[in-house]
Amino acid sequence: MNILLNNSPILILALPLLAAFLIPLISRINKKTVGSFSALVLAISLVMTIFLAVKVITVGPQVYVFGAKSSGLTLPSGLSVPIRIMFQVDAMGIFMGLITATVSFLGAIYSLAFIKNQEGMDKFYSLLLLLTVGMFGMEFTGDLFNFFVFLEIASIASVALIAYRGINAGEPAEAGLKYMIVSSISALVVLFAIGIFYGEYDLLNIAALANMIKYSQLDKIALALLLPVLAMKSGAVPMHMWTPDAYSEAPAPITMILVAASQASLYALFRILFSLYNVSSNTLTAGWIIIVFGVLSMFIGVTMAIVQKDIKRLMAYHAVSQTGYMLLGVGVGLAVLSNPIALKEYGITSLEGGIFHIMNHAMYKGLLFLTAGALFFRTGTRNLNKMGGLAHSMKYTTIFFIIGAAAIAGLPPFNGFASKLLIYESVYKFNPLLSIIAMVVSILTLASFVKVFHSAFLGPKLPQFNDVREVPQSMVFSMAVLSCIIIFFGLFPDLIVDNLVHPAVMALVEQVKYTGTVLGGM
Amino acid sequence: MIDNLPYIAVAIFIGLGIYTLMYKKNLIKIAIGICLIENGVNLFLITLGYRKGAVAPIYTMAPSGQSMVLPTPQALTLTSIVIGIATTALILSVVMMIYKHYGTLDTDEIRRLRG
Amino acid sequence: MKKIIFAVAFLIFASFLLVSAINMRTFGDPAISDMDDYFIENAQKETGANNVVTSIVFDYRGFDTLGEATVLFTAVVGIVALFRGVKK
Amino acid sequence: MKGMSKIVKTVANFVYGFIIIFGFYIIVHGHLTPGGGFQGGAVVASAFALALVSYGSVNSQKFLKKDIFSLFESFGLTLFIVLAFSGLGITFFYNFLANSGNWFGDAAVIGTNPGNMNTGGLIPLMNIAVGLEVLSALGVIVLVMAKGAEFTRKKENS
Repeated sequence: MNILLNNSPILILALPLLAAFLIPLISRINKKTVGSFSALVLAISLVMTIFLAVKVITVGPQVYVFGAKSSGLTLPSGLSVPIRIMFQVDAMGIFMGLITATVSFLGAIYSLAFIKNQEGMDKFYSLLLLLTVGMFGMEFTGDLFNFFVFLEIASIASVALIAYRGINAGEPAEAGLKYMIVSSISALVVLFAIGIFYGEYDLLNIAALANMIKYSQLDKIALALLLPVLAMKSGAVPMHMWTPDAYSEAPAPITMILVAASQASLYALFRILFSLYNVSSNTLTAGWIIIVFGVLSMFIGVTMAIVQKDIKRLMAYHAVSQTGYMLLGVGVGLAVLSNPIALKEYGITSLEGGIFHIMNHAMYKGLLFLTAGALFFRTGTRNLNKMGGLAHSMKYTTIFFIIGAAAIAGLPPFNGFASKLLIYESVYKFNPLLSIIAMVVSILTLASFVKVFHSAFLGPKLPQFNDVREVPQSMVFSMAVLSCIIIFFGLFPDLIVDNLVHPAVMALVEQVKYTGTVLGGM
Repeated sequence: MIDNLPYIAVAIFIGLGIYTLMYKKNLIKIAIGICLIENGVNLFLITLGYRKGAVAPIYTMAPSGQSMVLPTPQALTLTSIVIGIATTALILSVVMMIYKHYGTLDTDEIRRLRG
Repeated sequence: MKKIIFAVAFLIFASFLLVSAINMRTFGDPAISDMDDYFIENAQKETGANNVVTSIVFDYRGFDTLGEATVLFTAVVGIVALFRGVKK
Repeated sequence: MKGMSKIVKTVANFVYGFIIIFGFYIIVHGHLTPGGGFQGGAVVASAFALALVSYGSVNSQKFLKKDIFSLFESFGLTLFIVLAFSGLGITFFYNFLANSGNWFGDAAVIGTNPGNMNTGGLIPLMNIAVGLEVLSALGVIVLVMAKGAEFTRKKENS
């Protein structure tokens, strides 16, 4: 038991990895158990993430050094730089880890019915586990090169999953290729930036680099290279061309996990801006760049979404638009980072709004994609014009869709409202115009989802959907859990903000805490 | 300037790769472009580890008394080469899949997803 | 229009590359090498392997290697999944 | 893909074994000489590619089986991660065999030396695990892509 607790940062990740390696062997013995086996492993991983989260919030940031004589030994004797790879789990990292663990567990449960008895099912679950491992690694690691490796694991697994139906149709393969090119370029540019850092400081550890960084011309170039490519991976406009394709062509549970994967890139972007550069860089400029990305994403995403006919494509554009809110909230916080008064007055609130929105978005967008998947599962189409009257035969799905749509539009008792309110009120103090744009986008989102609801669920029962029934239990279960989370977060936002979001924001803002965990001197 | 010639070679490598990605229409050429960038980045990493007049960091039968080049970039390059192989293999198989369904490799004709 | 944006983006990126190439430290003369000197001096003693690169790959940065092997595994699984059902 | 001429097949038969032996030599001497699991695995996989080219994708499937390769791949990776797990009493990836006096546990002579196979702790074992994984992974990639190429060509004609 003690071993389990001491090694929990690595076990969260290593158990799914081991399971992924074992799946080819297991599927040789019994093909049917593969799905429940992966769900079980992800459940264990989720439980351990929750334990680790409690530990991080109560005790403080956890460090895990690979291969050292003890897991907390960051600096070997007589040396001022860390030499081994380490995991560095602080409140922000575990916040993202909780999202990843929840989403991938529910995705695996949902897949039990969604991907039933298909050929290559074992490959599907193997890739799902690997994608989860990649996301966990990106969120926990404290080493830049290690981050690159996990970025590649996550992107290769996502590409294979997006192109999963590529054997039957051309579109999934096309979407997969697009995402592959985008993620290869971004991973290679990240590697180039890592090379710049290595050449300059002979270091790969983020905390040690943050301690040394001088913001020379090379550092500026590294930031200018990292910022757009990580924004591209997280699907911000104007580099969003892959998002609608990949989200709409992937199987529904994978789309839900892909949302979390793009948020892991977003997390990396914040980690680099806050923990690596922090106030040494020109935060006002960087903040405004993030804000511009955010506003463009919000506005272009929602306007593109309104004209879509394909339900998953529509939701994908909404995902772009919601990413804009996170960028806006965090961008405002970054812009005032070097100004203590403004930071205290509205910067922290704005950061809280942006970070809280990450979790909320993962939950309600995941729920919406799952309902879209449920509609596709029963009707076999994603075209909104061909659907209609489904509320008669799919009652649970209808309720879940209403909850998700209300949450994304920011209606009061749901979680979207809680984070959007934080963003509106703080951004208004920074610049009223930005706040007004955010509200308008929210109204447009509501309009768009009313349209979807009307065309898919309302109306008379259509003859071609006579034999449509409610989806299987495992799919209902996943959607129900997400709905409960959404309502819970909506009813008790203060509880979440105080216990999870605020520590995460402080972990980002206070650079000394991050470097101190590794280099000592706290 | 002349000392930095290897870095400029790296810049040319990556620049050519990006050029290929942006201006070529053939999917195989796009895959080649990604390989070019990959090789450029690998070259960059490995040049960072060079020390003038030093030997490889392996003690078996090494000439004694000479300094050794930095070993970390070699390990990093090894990792990134294997990752590059994996990426390239996956890209090429997806391209094969696309060719099977569309019968062409031209990006202008492969555009069912748009809007 | 699209061509102009592409050209501008390409030029900006290329200029980044060239500037970083010119500003980079001199080739063949690393100014700071604390981490690597530690490896060269202590790798033999700590891991017992003569090959310093291998001791970095499998010991100091062993987790990267696990990730790298995972990437290869992921690609293989992905390729097999992509071509599933292809007979002969 | 069709097989090539008799000359190529004969030479391939002759070279095949040598390439595989050389690959395994590189794998097991990874902790002493340049090389290691990845490089050696790639060398062995090149022998499979040679067999595939010389015998053609249909004929070579009689002796290169994809299922066996993927089994070996899983086995190699599982071995690798189990070796990493085995240090868990201290930390993940802890090299507990090095300098212990047991298997591969001799302390290396500091400085230049001719090399001792029995050093390195977990490193040689991990080299073997990774070598197994890489040779079978690359083997699977080559085989599956050759099969897929056949598949795409057939579609083209019809």
